[in-house]
Amino acid sequence: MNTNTTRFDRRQILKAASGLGLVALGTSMVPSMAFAAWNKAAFEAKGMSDTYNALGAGSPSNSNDIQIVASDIAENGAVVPVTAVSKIPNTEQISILVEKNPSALAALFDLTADVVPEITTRIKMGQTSNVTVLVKAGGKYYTATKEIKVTLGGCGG
Amino acid sequence: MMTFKKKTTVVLSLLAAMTAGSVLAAPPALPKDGSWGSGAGDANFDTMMQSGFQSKGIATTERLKQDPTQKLCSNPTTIYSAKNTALREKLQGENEASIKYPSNGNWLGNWKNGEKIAQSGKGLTWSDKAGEANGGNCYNCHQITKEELAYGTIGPSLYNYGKLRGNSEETIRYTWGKIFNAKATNICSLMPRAGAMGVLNEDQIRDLMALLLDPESPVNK
Amino acid sequence: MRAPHIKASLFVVIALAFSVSSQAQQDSTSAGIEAYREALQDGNPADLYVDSGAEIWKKKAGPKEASLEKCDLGLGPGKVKGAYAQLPRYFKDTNKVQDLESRLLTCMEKLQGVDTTEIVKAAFSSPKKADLVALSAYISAESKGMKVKVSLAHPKERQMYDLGRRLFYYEAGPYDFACATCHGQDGKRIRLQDLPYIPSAEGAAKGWTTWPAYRVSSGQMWSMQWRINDCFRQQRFPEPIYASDVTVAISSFMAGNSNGSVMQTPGIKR
Amino acid sequence: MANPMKIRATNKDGITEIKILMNHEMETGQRKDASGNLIPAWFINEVNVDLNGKSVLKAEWGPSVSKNPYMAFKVKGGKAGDKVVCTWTDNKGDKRTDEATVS
Repeated sequence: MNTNTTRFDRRQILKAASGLGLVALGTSMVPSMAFAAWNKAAFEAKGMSDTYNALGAGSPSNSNDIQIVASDIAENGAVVPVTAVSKIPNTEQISILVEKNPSALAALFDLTADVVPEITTRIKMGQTSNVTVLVKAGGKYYTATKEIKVTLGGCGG
Repeated sequence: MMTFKKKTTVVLSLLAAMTAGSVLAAPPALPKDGSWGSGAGDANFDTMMQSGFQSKGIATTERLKQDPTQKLCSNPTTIYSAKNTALREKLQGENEASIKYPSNGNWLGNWKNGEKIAQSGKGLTWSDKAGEANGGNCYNCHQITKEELAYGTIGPSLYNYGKLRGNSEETIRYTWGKIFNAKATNICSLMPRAGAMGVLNEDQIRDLMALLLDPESPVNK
Repeated sequence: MRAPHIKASLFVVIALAFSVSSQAQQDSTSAGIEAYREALQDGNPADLYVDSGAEIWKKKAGPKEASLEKCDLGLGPGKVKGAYAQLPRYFKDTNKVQDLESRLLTCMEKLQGVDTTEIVKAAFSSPKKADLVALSAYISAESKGMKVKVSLAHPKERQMYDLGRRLFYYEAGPYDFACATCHGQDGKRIRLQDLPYIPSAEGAAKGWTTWPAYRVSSGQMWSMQWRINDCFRQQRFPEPIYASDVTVAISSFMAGNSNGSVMQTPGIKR
Repeated sequence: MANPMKIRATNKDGITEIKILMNHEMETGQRKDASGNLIPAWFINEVNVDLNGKSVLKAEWGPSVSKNPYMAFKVKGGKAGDKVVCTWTDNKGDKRTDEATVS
């Protein structure tokens, strides 16, 4: 019916992944247009540490003051609702990263002091993966991580 | 004490009624005689079916023609009625006779291939192409390995199938027959007749057999 | 004599132990999926189609340069509020029982002078059907929160319901599938999707009152006709013709069964 | 031209909740069309939200934000009648601005 895959069938996985547009080609197809703010390097970085570097986050430390509100299982990887909550004082930026996506960084939010540090959005996930919320507060970076399982849906036709 | 109990029961059943949503009126019941209502007799129904479908890709309107088993199983009121006893036995015999056991004496193939076949729900829709291998659709209805969480529950769990049943000749033969033509043992089984209808070939059935019965298969771990 | 007995009870114990743990696993999976569906409810992209459908309703189109605003969906010309909750229904002017989409085709022909042949033939994802899909989002939203009230009083309405019920049980094709194969029992699921038991009022309501819906898997808005079309595809049947009696009959069966339940349209689905 | 967004903004107890649904394909650049050609990437990459003429939130997105993006957040302050303005820009340079009134 849609992006049904088998964990054993590579051809099907690739097919499904390309359905979501998440094969390992990265973002090479992105037309390079100059944007004042958009952090191209961070959005094209592969893997977590390269992404942290591109964001200037170095090696962020774990924090219990960050919560990731999301279901443990997503019925479809094309739309995974995630709410990122930071209880760290002076939170100025919240980013959402998906470790196993071709480019880890999905979204980044710069908050003014008036914004409650609690952002809801929806992201794509190519497969079951750790999802990390990276918070910048008072110039320092902190993270929290949660695994979200992506399951198969439909009758697989 | 009695009154309290009574009250609780009333409240509980009220709650149950509310959560079950039984405030809704029951839909019209099917006629007990096996008919479909005065406007839905054979002539009207056939007209609707013939004018309402079109061939698309490999799914032609030929597929609407029922074989006697499909016809029997299309009326829930009369499947098990006494007047159909002889017909049921006859059709079950025909389905049993359709089973072809392995031509080369090999019953078990490769469980890894079997897992792929069990996962795949592809095949025989109008968006599939002729000649492509069909999937088994097994996970749509059965739990099979423990690792796959996305399994259906229309059929029984097959996890530990071989571990629980062993692999006597009888079990092996029964399992083959079930995959090949489930209607040989249960005339209106909901399971497709994978072998008899040509959905899966002999090699594919062997691989599914291995998935269920091979001690090395994750099903039996 | 003794050994087989012990063996048998051991088997029962193992089977029981297994079914308990399997049940627990199934429950935690279901809970996760439930949380996922809950999170989807807020911010349904179907709302974007509701807005564009409302525009299309008012837009002049076709050889007659007319809008659909005078279209009679059963409550009188131009009355949209609550109309969807009472469809399908019998229409005197066409002498037919029509669902929303077959009725919209009638209005396009009569009011706008549009030849709908190509629209009927077009694929659901084609721009030719896009207007109907958006209109179904808009019109169904105008019945949100209202109770399904589908009449089976007219002989043709009752006939359509009965034909739909017969079709529901009709088994054919290479997989021996009928609608009833998957939707004929309560409490079952396919993969992780719960399967509503359509012959019951509650089951029919689960399906009928939540379509049309936005499907996150495809990122598409699906009308009821589209949903039904894809059911028959999965059933390995030939294709039901758009707006044919086959599609209206199965809708009449679902809608008639879900009378009294509350419309939650447009929905959002996996 | 891009289709309109849907913005809902409500104030309760001095907190303004803003929910925005955008109309966009969010094409990743890695999918193939029916004839096997790559569909070029096309996604919103910058978002700005103003409350009463003052920018309160800026977002940068990649192509793995879902199709028809949704975003919800809360702002301290604001009141009924205030204006919320959202602007997005995509990687093709297309732009869309919509506004709503806080209720």
